[in-house]
Amino acid sequence: MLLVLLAFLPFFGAACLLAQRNGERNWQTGIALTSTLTALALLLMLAPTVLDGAVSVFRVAWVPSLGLDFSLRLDGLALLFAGLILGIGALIIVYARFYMPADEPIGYFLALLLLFQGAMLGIALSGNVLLLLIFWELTSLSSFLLIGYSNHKAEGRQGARMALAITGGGGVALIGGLLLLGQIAGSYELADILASGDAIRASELYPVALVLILLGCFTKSAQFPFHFWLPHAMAAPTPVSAYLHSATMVKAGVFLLARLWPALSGTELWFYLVTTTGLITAVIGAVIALFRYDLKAILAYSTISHLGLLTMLFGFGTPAAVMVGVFHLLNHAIFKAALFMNAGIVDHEAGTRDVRLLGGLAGLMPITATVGIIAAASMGGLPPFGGFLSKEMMLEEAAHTAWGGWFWAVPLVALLAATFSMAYSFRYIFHVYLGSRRDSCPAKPHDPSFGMWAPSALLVALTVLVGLFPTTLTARFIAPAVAAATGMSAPVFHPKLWHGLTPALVMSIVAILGGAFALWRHGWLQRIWDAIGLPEAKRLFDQGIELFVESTRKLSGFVHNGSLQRQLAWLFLVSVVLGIEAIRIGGYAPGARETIPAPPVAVVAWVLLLAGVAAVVKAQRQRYLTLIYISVIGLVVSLAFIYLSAPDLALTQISVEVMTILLLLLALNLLPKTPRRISSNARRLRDGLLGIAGGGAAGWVAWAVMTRPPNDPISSYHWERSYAAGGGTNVVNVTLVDFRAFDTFGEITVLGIAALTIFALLQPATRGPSGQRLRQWIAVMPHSPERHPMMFAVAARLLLPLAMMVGLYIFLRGHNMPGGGFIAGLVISIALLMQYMASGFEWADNRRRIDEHPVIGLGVIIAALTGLGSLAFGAPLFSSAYGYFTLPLIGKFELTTAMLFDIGVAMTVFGAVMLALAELSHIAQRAHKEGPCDDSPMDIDPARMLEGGR
Amino acid sequence: MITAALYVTLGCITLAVLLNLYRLFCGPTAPDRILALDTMLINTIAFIIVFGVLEESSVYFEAALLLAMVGFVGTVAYTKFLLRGDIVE
Amino acid sequence: MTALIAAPLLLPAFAATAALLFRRRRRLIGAGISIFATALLLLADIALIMQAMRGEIIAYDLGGWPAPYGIVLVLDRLAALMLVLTAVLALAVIVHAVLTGLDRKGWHFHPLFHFQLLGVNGAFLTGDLFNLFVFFEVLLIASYGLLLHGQGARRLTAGVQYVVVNLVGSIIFLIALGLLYGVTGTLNMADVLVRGADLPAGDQGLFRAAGLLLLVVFGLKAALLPLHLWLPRAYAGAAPAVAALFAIMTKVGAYAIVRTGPLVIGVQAGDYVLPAALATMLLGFAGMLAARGLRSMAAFALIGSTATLLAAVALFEPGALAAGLYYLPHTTLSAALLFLLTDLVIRWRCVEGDAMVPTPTYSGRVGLGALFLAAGVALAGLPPLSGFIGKLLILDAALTSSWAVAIWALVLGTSFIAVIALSRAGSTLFWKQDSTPATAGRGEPAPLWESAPSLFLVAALVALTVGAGPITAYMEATSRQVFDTNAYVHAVLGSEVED
Amino acid sequence: MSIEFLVASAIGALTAAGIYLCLRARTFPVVLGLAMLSYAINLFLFAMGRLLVDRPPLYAKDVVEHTDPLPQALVLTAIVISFGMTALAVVLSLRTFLETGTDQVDGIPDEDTKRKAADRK
Amino acid sequence: MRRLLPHPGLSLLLLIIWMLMLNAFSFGWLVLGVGLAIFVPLFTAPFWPDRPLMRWGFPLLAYIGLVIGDIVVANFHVARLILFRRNRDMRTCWLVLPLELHSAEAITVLAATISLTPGTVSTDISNDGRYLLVHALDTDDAQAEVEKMKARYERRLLEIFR
Amino acid sequence: MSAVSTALDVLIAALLVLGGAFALIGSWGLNRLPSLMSRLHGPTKATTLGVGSCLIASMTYFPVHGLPWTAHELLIALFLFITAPISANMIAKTYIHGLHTGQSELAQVEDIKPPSPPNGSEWATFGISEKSSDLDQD
Ligand code: NA
Ligand code: NA
Repeated sequence: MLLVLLAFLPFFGAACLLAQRNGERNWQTGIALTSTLTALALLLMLAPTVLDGAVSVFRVAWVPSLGLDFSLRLDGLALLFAGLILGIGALIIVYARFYMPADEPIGYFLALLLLFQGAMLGIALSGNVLLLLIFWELTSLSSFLLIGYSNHKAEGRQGARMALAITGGGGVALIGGLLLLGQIAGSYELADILASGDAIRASELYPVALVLILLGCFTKSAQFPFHFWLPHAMAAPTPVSAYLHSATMVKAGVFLLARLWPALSGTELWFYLVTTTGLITAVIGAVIALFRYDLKAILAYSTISHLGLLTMLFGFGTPAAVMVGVFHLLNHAIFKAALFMNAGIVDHEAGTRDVRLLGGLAGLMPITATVGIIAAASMGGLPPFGGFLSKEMMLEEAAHTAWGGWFWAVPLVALLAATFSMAYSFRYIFHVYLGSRRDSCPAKPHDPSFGMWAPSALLVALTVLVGLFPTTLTARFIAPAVAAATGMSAPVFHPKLWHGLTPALVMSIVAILGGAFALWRHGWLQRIWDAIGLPEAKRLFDQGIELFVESTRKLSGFVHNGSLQRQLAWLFLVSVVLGIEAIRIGGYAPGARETIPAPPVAVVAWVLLLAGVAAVVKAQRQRYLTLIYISVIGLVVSLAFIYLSAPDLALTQISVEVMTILLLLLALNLLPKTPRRISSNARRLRDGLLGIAGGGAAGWVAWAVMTRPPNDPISSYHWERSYAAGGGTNVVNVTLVDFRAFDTFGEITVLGIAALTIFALLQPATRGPSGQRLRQWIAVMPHSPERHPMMFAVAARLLLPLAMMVGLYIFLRGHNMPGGGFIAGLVISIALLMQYMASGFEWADNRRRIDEHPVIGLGVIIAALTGLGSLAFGAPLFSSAYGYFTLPLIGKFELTTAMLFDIGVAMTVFGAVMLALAELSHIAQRAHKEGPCDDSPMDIDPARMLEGGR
Repeated sequence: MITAALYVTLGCITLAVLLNLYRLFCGPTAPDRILALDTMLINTIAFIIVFGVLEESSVYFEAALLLAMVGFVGTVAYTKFLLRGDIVE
Repeated sequence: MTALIAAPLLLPAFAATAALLFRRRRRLIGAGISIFATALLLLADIALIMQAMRGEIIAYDLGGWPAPYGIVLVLDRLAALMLVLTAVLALAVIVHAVLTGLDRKGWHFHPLFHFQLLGVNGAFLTGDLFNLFVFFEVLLIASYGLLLHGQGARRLTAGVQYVVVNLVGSIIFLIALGLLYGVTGTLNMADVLVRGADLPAGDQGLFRAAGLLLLVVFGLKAALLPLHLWLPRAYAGAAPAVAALFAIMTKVGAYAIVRTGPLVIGVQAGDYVLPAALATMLLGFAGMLAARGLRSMAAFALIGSTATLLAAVALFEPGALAAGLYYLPHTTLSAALLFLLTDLVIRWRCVEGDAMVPTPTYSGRVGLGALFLAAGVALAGLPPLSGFIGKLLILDAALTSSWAVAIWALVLGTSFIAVIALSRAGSTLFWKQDSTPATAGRGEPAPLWESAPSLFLVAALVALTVGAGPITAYMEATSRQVFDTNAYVHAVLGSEVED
Repeated sequence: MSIEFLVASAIGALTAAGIYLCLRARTFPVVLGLAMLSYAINLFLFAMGRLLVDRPPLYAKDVVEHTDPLPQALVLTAIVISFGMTALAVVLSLRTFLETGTDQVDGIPDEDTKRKAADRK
Repeated sequence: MRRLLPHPGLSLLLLIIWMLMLNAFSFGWLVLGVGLAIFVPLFTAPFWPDRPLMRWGFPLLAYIGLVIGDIVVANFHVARLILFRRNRDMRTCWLVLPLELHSAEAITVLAATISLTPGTVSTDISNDGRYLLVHALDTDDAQAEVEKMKARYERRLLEIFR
Repeated sequence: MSAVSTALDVLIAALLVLGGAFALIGSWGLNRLPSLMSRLHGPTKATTLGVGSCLIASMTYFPVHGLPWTAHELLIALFLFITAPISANMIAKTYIHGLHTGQSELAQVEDIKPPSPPNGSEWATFGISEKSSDLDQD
C-alpha cells in the first residue's frame, strides 16, 4: 500500500502545484519539497525489508485482457534508483528555488519537475513491463515539456522536439520489443519475464525483441548514434539538466538494461550490441567533451561518455560488471548532479558558461570552486573520490574482457575513454577555477547564497565519503541492487582505494598522465579538432526531418489533389473491379427463367430511350437541349413502369419528372447555358471506357438476375397479408404505409431535410459575392417583356381546383388503387406551382397563406405520432389499425391509421417541394427587390385595362 | 376485330412517336423540339389508353391523366424559359 | 419497456421537428430544446446499454410484422455501444456549438443536428438492410446541411464534392441491395445470412458481388483508400464543430462493416479491407505531418486513426475486433477533440485562422496548449490516454495474423509520425511567438467556458483509460456476440429457423 | 429480343451515360449524370422483382400471378430520396456558382483552366 | 352563400369530376364529394379574383356542342391538308382579330376555340387587349376567315360572358 | 353475340383506328410541314382528336365487354382540351418572339413576321404598354 502512495505522491504534488500555479514562491517550493521528502521517507520505511532481499509488491488488475496490471515492485535495484531519483530530486528543488529568476513564478516549473519525477519513479517501481512502458513514455513527454520550458527560445523548442522525436521514437520501438518479450514469456509481469530468461533467449523472436528494446534504451540513454539530442536538451534551465542528465532521464535506459539483464543478457548478440555501442559512445562523448566551450555542453558530452561506460559494463554480461555498473551509476549521479549545479552557479554568477571567458574563479568564489573541483576530480576519476573507485573497477572489468579475438580491444578503448574524461575534467578544473584570473566574464562573480551551493556541496561531501569509506557506505545498497539486477546473489563488493599494482591502476595512471598532457596541449589539440570539423548532428537531424516532411507533403498533395473526378473515377472503378472479382470467386451459372418476348412497341420505346440517352450525352454542353431530351428518358421510364405493371411507380415517376425539370430550368436560368469544353480527349476517352465498363456490368447483372427464378421473396407474405391484415388492396401502398412504414418515415424525413437545407442554402444567397452576381446578372438572350401571359394565367386558374381534386382523389384511393400520399402531395404542389408560373411568385405567394416549415414539421410529426400512437393501444410501434364503420346515410366506409400516416407523408412532400421550388424560384427577385410587392396576375388583363381606359 | 384494330392503332401511335422523335432531335428550332415533345406526350397518352383497352384494365388511366396535366406544365415551363429565362417570376 | 429501443430514433425526430417549429421564437428555446434532448438521448442510450449488458439480443418488430417481413430494430452490445458513443459526442458538440454561437451562423442548425442523430442512431439500430440505406440517406442529407452550415465559397465547393460522391455511393448501395433482394429474396440481415447459406452455387457469385458492393459503400463512408479522397476537403471545409460531429460518420461505415461482415458480406472480405486500411493509415498520418492547417491535420488524423481501427476490424477475429472496438470510441472522441480545439484556436487567436503559423500570444493560449497536448497524446497513442492501451491491444491481437509484421510496422511507425507531426504543430502554435506586437491579438480575455465541451471529451478519454478493464471486458463480450451469428439469427428470426 | 434484354440494356446504357456525365468537370452535367444514374437504379431495383406484363400488385382473391410488390415499394422510396438529393445537388451547384463564379466541380475558375490549357500548348 | 360558394359553377364541375373519377356511386362518396366541391374552391378562390359573371345553362352547352362539332370537322380538314396539300400550295397567313370581349376568361375561351378549330392557331394578344393574333394554316380570304370566327364564336361568347 | 354488341364492336374498332390514324397524321404533319407555325396545326388538332376518339372507344369498350365502366377518359379529354390550346399558344409565342428578336435557335428568321395591330398597340410578346407595365416593377 505504501508503494502505491509512493508512486502517486509526485503526481499529487504536481497537481497541488498546478492548483497553486500563481502561489508564493517558497510555499510552492515547500509543496514540492514536502512531496519529494515524504516519498523519500516512505521509501526509507520500505527499505530495510527490501535490503534484506525481500521484494515488496503491489498489484491490481487494470486491463486483464491485455495482461496490463497496475503492479509495482520494489527490489534492491528499484530501491537504489528510486532513492537517487528522490534524493537528488529534493536537492534539485532546493537548488531551483534559488536558481530560477526571482521575477518568474516557478509553480508550473516545479509541477513539471514533479510530474517528471513521478514518471521516473514509475519506471523504477513498475512490476509490469507494459506499465513501465507507460511511465517510460511519460518521461519522454514530461521531459519534452521541461526542455521546452524556455520555449520562447528557438533552441528550447528545437531541443525539446528533438528529444521527443528521438526518445519518443525509441519508445515506440520499445513498445514493440516489450510486447514481443511478453509474448515470449507469456506474461508482461516483470517477475515472470525475469524468471523465464532461458526461454526468452531461446526464442526465435529474441533477436527482434532485443534489438527493439535496445533501441529504446539507447535512444533514452543517448547512446551513439542517438546521442545528439542530449546536448541540445541543455537548452533547458540548469536544474532540469542537473536532474534529467545526471540521475534520471538518461539513466532510465541504463536502468532498463539492468532491469532486464537476467532476461536478455548473456548472449553473443547482447554482448556485441551493448558493449560495442557503449564503448563507441564512451569514447566519442569524452572526445567531444574535451573540445566544447560551454560548461553545460562539456558536462552533457561527459554524461554521454559515462552512459557509454555504463552501457558497456552491462554489456559484459558478468555479475561483477553489473555490480560495477550499478556502483558507477550511483557515483556518476552524485558527481554529475553536483557539477551541473556548479556550472549553473557559475553561469548565474559570472553571467556566462563559456570556458574561454572564464578562469581563475577560485579566488572569487572559493566555495563554488571547491565544490566544482572536487566533483570534477571525481568525474575524472582522481583518488580519493567515489568516481575513482568505480572507474578503477570499470577498467579492471574491461581489462578482463575480450572483443571477439581481440583481448586488447575493450581495455584499450576503455582506457581511451578514461583518458579523455580525465582530460576534460582537468579542463573543467583548470580552465574555470584555477589558472590566471580573467576579467572577460560579464558579471562580477562571487559565491552564491547558501541555498544555491548547499545542495551541490552536500553531493560533493557524499562523493568524498564514498571515496573514503566505500564499503561501509554503499555495500548495504549496492549488493541487494546487484542481486536484484542479476537475479543471483551478488559477488563480494570490496571497493578499495588501493588494490596493489593491478592493470586497472596502471591504466588509471596512464589516463591521468594522458589527461594532463591533453590539458597542457589543449590549444593545439583544439586547433586540430576544429580543422577536422566533423558533421554537426543537429543539422543532419533537421535536414532529415525537413526532407521527411517535404516528402509527405509531396505524397499527400499528389494523392489528395481534391479532384472530384478522381474521387468518382476510383469509386466506379473499385465497384466494377470488386463486382467482377466476386463473380470470379463466387461462381456463376445462367438462370433458367424463360424470358418475355418483346413486342415492337417495346422495342420502339427502347429505341426512344437509347436515343434520348445518346442525345443527352452528345448535347451535353447545350444545357437547355439536354433538359428537353432528358424528359424523353423520363417518359420512356414511366411507360416501362406502366407496361411492366407498376402503376404506382409510373405515377410517381411522372410527377417527380416534371418537378425535376422545373428545378433544373430554374437553376439553369442563372447558370451558364453553353459553357466551354474543358476536359481533354484522353480524359473523355477514359471516362467513356469507365462508363462502358460500369454500364456493361450493371446491365449484365440485371440480366443475370432477371433471367433466374425468384428465390421465394418475402413479399409473398405481404401479398397475402395486404388485404387481410393491412386493410388495403394496393400491396405497394400497404407496404409503404404499413409493412415498411418505417422506411417511408425515413424517406419523408429525407425529403424534409433536403428542403430545409435548400432553404438554408438559398437564404443567404442574396448577400455577399453571390448577391452581387445576382444583381449584376444579365440575360444572355433577349427576353420578351411579357411575364404573365394571359391565356396561361386563366387556364392555370381553372386547372388549380381540378388538379387539387385529382390530387385528393389520388390520395384517398391510394390504399386500394395506385396512388397515395406521396403522389397526391406532388400533384397538389404541381397545381400550385402552375399558379406561381402563371401569375408570378409574389402574387401567388401572397394568396397562399401557408408557411412550408410548419407543414414539413407537422408532416413528420404526424407520421411519427401515428407510429408512436400504436403504443397507446399496447401494439408495437408503427403498427397500423383499420376498421370499417357505418354511418346513417353515408354507409360503410373504411378508416385506417395508415391513412393518417399517409397524410403526414403528403404534408411533408407538399411542404418540402413547395419550400424548395418557391425558394429557388425567386432568389433573383430577392436580390433585386427590397420590399415585397404584389404583382399583377397577368400582364394583359383586358377587363382592368378597360377600367384603366375609362 | 377489335384486337386487330387495337394493334393497328398501337402501330400507328408507335410510328407517330418515332416521327416525333425525329422532329425532337432535328429541330431545327427550340420551339419545334418543345412541340415535338408535347406531341410525343399526347401520343403516349393515346398509347396508354389503347394499352388499357388491350389489357382490359383501368388502373393505367390515372397515369394518362397525370401525364396530360404534367405534360402541359412541362411544355409551358420550356417555353417560358425561352421567353423569359425565369419560369417563375 | 421494450419500446425504449425506439427512443434513440423518436427523441431526435421530435427534437428536430420541435426545434423547427419553435424556430421563430427566441433562439434560446431552440438551443435549450436541442441540448436537453441530446442529454435525454444520452440517458436513454445508457439505459439501453444497461439492457444490452444483460447479454441477450433484443429484437423489436416494428408494426408487429415479424422479421424478415417487417423492419426489425436490433439492440445488441455493439449497437448500444455505438449509440452511447454517439450521444456522448453529440452532447459535447451541441454544447460547443451553442456556446460558440455556431447555431446562429445559418438556418436550421438544430433541426439538422438532430436529424443527423436520427440517421446515425437508425443506422446502428436497424436489422434491415434497406432500412439501413434509408437511415444512411437521412444521416447523409442532414450532414450535407450541417457541412454547408455557415457556407462561404470554400465550404460550398467542398460541399459539392461531398454531396456528389455520397450520392454516387448511395446509388451503389441501392444496386447492392437490389442485387441482394433479387438473389436471396430478402432484405433482413439475419435472413440474408440464412438464405445465403443455401443458395445454389450458380448464385453465389451474384450474392458475393452484392456483398462486396456493400463493402465499397461502407468503405467509402469509413474513408478507406482509395475511397477516402473525399474526406480531407470536406471535413477541413466544414465548420470544425460540425466536423467533430462527423467523426462519428466514418465510424458508421466501420460499424456497418463490422455488422454486415459476418452476416452479409462474409468475413473473407477482410482480405480486401486489411491492405486498404494499412495503406490508408500510412497516408492518413503522412497527411497529418504534411498538413499546413489544423483543420486538415485533424481531418487526416481522423482518416489515419479510423484506418487503424479498420485494420483491427479487418482481421475479423474476436480478439482483434475487441481491440478495435476499444480503439473505436477513442479515435472518435480524440479526433472530435482535435476539431473542437481547432475551432477554439480559430476563435481565440487573432486573424490567422487555423494556419500553422506562430502568433502573438493571446489570452487562453496556455490552456489551449494543454488541451492540444492532451489531444495530441491521445491521437499519437501515447500514454497516459486510451490511445496507448488501444494500440497495445491491437498490436497484441495482430500478432497471430499473417499480416502481423505489416500491422506492427505501421501501427508503431504511424504513431512515431504522429508524434513528430503533433510536436511540430504544438510548438509552432503554442510555443513559438510572433515577433509582431501583441496588439494584433484580440484584446478581450478568451471566453474560457467555450472549452468546457473539449474538457468533457478529455474527461471521457480519461474515463476510457481508467476504466479500460471493464470496458475491454465489454468489448470482448461484444465481439463474441458479433461473431455469434446463430444467436443473432435466433434473436431476430425467432423460431423461424429452428429447423 | 426479350423484354428482359431491353430492360437490361437500357439499364446499362443509362448507367454508362450516368457515369460518363458524373465524371465531367462542371456541376450541371454531373447533376444530369446523377439523374441518369437514378433512372438506371430505379429500373434496376424494379427489375430485381422480375418482370411481368399487366400483373399489377393489386390484391384480389382470384389473382394468383402478380408482380413482386416489394421492389416497387423500394423503388418508390428510392425515387423520393433521389429526388430530394437531386434537388439539393442542383441548388447547391447553383449556389456554389453564384458564390464562386465558376461552375467547375473543383471550384477552379475558368480563367485558370484556360491558362493551363495554354501552358500545355 | 357567396362566401360559402365563391364559384358555384366551378363547385358543380368539381363535384361532377369527383363522381366521374370514383366512377362508383355511393352516398358516402357523394357527401365527401360535396364537401370537397365546397372546400376546394374556397381554398383556390383567392387565386381567381374578379371572375366574370357567366351565364350557365343552354348557351354554354350549345357553344360546347358547336365547338366539339367544329373540332371534328376541323380535324378532317387539317388531315386533308397535311396529307394531300403540297407545302408550296399551302396559303398560310397571319390574321388579326379585333376583340369585343373584355374579360380575360372570355378571350381565353375564344382563343382556345380558335386554336382547336379549322386550321387556325391563336398566337398572341395585343398589349391593350383589343386584338388577337391568329395564324391560319391555309386560307384564301383572310377577312372572311376573321368575320366567320367573330360571328361563329365571339358572338356566342358575348352572350355567355356578360 | 348480339347484333348490337357487334355494331358497337365495329364502332369501337373504327374509333380506335381513327384515333391511331389521326395521331399518325398529326405527327406526320409535324414532320412534313415547312415552318413551326404551320407544324403547330398538326398536333393541336389531329392529335387531340386522335386521343379523343381513343378515349371514346375505350369508354364504350369497357361496358360493352362487361367490364366496369370508367369515366376517367372524360377527364383526360377535358384536361387535354383545356391545355392543348395553351401549349400551342405558348409555343407560338416563343416562335414569334424568336422572329421578333431574330434568334435563329428560336425561329427560322426568314419567315413572315406577324403584322402589328392596327391601332398602334403592340403584341404582348413584343411589348407591354405603359398602362400594364406600370403594374410590374421590372
Ligand atoms: Na530529455
Ligand atoms: Na578558461
